[in-house]
Amino acid sequence: MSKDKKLMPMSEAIDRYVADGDVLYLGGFIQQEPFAAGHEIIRQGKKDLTVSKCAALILVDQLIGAGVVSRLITTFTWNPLPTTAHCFVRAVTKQIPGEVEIEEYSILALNLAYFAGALDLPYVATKTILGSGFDGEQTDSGVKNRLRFETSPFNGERVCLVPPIKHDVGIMQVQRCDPFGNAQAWGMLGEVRYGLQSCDKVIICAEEIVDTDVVMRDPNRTLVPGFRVSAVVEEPWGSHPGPMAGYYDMDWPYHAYYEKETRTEGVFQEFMKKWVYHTRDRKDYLGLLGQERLEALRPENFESDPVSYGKLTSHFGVPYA
Amino acid sequence: MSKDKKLMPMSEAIDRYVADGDVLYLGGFIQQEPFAAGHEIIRQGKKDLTVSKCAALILVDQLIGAGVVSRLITTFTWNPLPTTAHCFVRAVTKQIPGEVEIEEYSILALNLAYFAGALDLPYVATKTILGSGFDGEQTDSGVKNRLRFETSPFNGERVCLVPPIKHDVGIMQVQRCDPFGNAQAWGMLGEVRYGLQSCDKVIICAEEIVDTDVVMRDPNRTLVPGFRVSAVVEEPWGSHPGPMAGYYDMDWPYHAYYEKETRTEGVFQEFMKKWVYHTRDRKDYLGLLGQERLEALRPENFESDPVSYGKLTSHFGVPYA
Amino acid sequence: MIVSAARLIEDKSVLMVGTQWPIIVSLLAMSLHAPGITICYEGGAVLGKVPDRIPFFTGDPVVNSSSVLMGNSFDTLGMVLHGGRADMALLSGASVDRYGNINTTCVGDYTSPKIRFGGSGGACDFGSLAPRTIIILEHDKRRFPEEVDFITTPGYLKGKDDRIRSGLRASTGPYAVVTTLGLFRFDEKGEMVLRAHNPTASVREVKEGVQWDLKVHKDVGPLDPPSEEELRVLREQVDPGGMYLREARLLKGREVVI
Amino acid sequence: MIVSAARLIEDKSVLMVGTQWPIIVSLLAMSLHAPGITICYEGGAVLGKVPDRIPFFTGDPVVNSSSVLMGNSFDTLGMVLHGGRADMALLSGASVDRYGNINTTCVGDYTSPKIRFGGSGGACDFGSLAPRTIIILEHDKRRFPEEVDFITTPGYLKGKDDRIRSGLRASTGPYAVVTTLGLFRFDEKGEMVLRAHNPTASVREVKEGVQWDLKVHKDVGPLDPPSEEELRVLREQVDPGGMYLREARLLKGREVVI
Repeated sequence: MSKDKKLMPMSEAIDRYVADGDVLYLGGFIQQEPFAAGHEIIRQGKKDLTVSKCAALILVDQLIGAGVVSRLITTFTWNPLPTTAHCFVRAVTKQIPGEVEIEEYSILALNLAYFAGALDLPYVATKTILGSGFDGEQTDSGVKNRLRFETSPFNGERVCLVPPIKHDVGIMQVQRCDPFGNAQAWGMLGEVRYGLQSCDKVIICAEEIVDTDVVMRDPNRTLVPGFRVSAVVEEPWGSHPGPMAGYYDMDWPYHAYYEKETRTEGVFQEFMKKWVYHTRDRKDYLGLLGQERLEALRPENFESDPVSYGKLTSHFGVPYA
Repeated sequence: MSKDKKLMPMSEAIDRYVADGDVLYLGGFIQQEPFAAGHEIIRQGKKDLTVSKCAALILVDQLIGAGVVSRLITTFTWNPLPTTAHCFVRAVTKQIPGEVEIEEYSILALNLAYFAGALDLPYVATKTILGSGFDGEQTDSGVKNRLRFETSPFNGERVCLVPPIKHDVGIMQVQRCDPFGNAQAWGMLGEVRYGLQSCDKVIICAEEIVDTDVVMRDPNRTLVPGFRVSAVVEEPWGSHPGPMAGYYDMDWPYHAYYEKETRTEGVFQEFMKKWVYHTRDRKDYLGLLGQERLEALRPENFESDPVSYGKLTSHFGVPYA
Repeated sequence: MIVSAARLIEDKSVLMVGTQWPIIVSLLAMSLHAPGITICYEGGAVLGKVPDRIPFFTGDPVVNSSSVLMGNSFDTLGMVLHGGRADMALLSGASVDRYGNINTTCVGDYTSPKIRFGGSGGACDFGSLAPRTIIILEHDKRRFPEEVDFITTPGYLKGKDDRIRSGLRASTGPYAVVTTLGLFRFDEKGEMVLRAHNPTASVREVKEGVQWDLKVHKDVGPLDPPSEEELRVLREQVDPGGMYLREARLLKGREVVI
Repeated sequence: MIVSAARLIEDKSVLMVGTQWPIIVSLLAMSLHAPGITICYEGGAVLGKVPDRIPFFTGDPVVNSSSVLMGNSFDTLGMVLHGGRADMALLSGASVDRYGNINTTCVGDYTSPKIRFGGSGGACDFGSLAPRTIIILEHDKRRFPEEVDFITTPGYLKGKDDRIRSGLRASTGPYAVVTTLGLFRFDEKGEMVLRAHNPTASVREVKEGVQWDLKVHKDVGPLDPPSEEELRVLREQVDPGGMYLREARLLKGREVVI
């Protein structure tokens, strides 16, 4: 196993591994979103990013509003209250703060595209999407995406072909990770296993840094192996205001507050000053929230029972050592 | 969640859910093979089965030798010492005890076929297999399988198209399962997630039956949800002489013994009398091994650390209840 | 609407459940006549019980501790839905047209929309693949155009033949639409037909509530009003905080201070 | 053979490792000059350390407690190998031909074989997809036919052009063959060339050990014999029981009583 420790501060990870013009995958299906990393991307003023995110919530909305995104690959973008994601809507309907090209799919189709990207499969055929607005061939909807439609050589049926989508960099917040990048996550995982693996570089932000022994005592929980990871950032509460299974609930009032504070471009800029531009790092951000509020987001403990993988040091019935 | 308890003895599960002529998926990638279930299939004299197994070891060898298999879908068949699987070789080279049609793939191609089967995808395109003997189009090898070869409409490259493989019944031995069929497994899982889900009916054999609460405290460990499962069989040691992570090691000397006892059709029949035909059930089989031998196969404990999923009973910041 | 939709759910069926009304509808059915249903969410969850609090949406973290399987979207949208193991899908939508096509994408042309909504999520998959899709939404004439501006989720397109021509499986398609005014089914051509109206709404009112000449079933009549037991379970068990029944759900109209 | 093959492995490379010789070769490299390699097995394992006992084969249950990732075959054969993240694959085989094609399927015609072996497992995937495949096997003339009876694992087929024509990626293919007699590489046409011979074997002996007119590299010479350190680590650390070095591995020749 690669023995290079990859621990670094968020600012260094984003500076070293995210470049202007990159195609960026942001992990976390509703839960486990990399808010802290996204804020650092905004602070560093990255430009012309393509953001690919299966379920885009208010982090993507902020990235769009901050003007760092020129293209969005997604299946939906909203504030999960649910209500409107105002920056997204302003960009699509009024090109404020700039034009954002949209490449849209259904969740299953985008999962297949990430899967094909992770495995570098030429394409995967599916029976979803057909006839919908995402089927540009049949509906002439004006949608832009990479899908093609063919006749199956097996049975002559019309099928949708999903090609791979790949990314330069992937970022996700997880519960725990060792210093070498072996990352473990639990909860609702959506597309993230394949999304992360469709990236050339991966940045893992973790609630806790743990010893490799913790990982090796439960290797089935590993989401991405260390050799695929470029940087590991210890960043507790890095997914606030989104949730992290076992660590914190979704901060619902914050989402309502965000809805209110983003209705116009003007108030949005004030919001961003307070929470992003005028904070140097995640610690500053958490300071604005206050310890009391954070503690109130903690769920009750709800622990799994340990399981054993069994330690075997000699070969049964075979002379050894 | 379906509240029908599905617990039943092995004899009833096999009698009710495995029919002559069925296409049968046997789960477990080297580990966690359903030996007890396979022996019951032999005892009940099922006929004309198609057995589909990614990694076929001595359980498949026994099923072939016992004459219950007319077709085998696989990527390899051997005794994992490693040495020859004699019944398989006798069937292929001498049609003893009968003809067995072979449908062969590589592991990745068969994984893709099970994946396509589980999701009912029309087909998946891959760059493996091309030019090998499994590529019947290019090499004219005489191989029989379901693959087709096409030109990618995306980039003009030659690709291999893998269609779905589906099954009537799937059987696997797992570490634990609740009475409703919610099955959890850990260790090396190979193709099993997609193999089991490509089956109309699923029989789960488990080392332990646990409360649903155990499952719900760690739902990311679930291999197959209960609604997909027809029968649950409590069958400790059901994978002997194969291994079960955390429960028992592989019984290597048994594999050597098996190799020796299957070199001719005659000695194989004696072996089967002793271990299968003259045992009524798994308890009889385990009696032949003896408690001392079984205990010697137990590994040392090597436990995972518990993780918390977090219990949330009210909505933070939102008036509720 | 919630009660009427819940009544359409058969016990022991396997459901793909979307965000908003489908959540409370399916949990009400589970708490009443259909305790054996399997509820699946697009993010990879198979519920094991009625969650400890009602989920705001299907990604609500309460789902983490109320499930018998938490996996990937392939586990639910893939193996349950595309794999043909779901009996039914429940969806909301911004608007629905004459042939059950749903729009949750935009008003106006897709490339330069006047209003933009969130988008598909898994909705397109639900409508493309489920044997029976139930669409649940508040009735409002603007939500019922003759033809939607964008087909986020395919219904019968321009009729059943058109759906089959597109390549979608013949065994799939919209099954019912349930609104605050009535219950709608689809005829052999895939066109929406009023099957029953809410006791408080007339057939005429319903017809005026859509933008085309709505077909009415010959046996149309009023729906049974919610029973006391149905309302009690809904209010006391399923949604005791009234999250889905009051504005509190959207936190709208309240001062929000951080 | 074990030591020569291990020397070909560069530190920090990502390896797909097959059963038999590749296991001990990769663990020897990890214990010597290449502590930073990542070892992946076809069943879905990524090793985190040298296992507590040497695995008999890649499905050995000892792997369960020595890994940083235990997943599905898609995690390794899929995302590491097909996904283009592996640097190298290590394989054994029953026989290898002039162009590096490997047979582990049968002797004679596939449909009515004289001898039948286990089959591919993941070997076909390794040879199809890895940028550099190293083939490790005992030298025996019967194992080196001019053309294998069945291509379980594609080498260069009938030459590099033929491999590319088949659709396999141009950046992939056999890199070396290591046997008990020598080290072989491939020329620009994809033909096997003797690059170095074991100190105890002559070039003539090696040439006589294959069934075709073997090409010999102009700079052919003897391999460095295993160093004391290499042998010590192999015997004391990697395989202290001598599982891979003695007959004990196959339990052959011993009375087996159950």
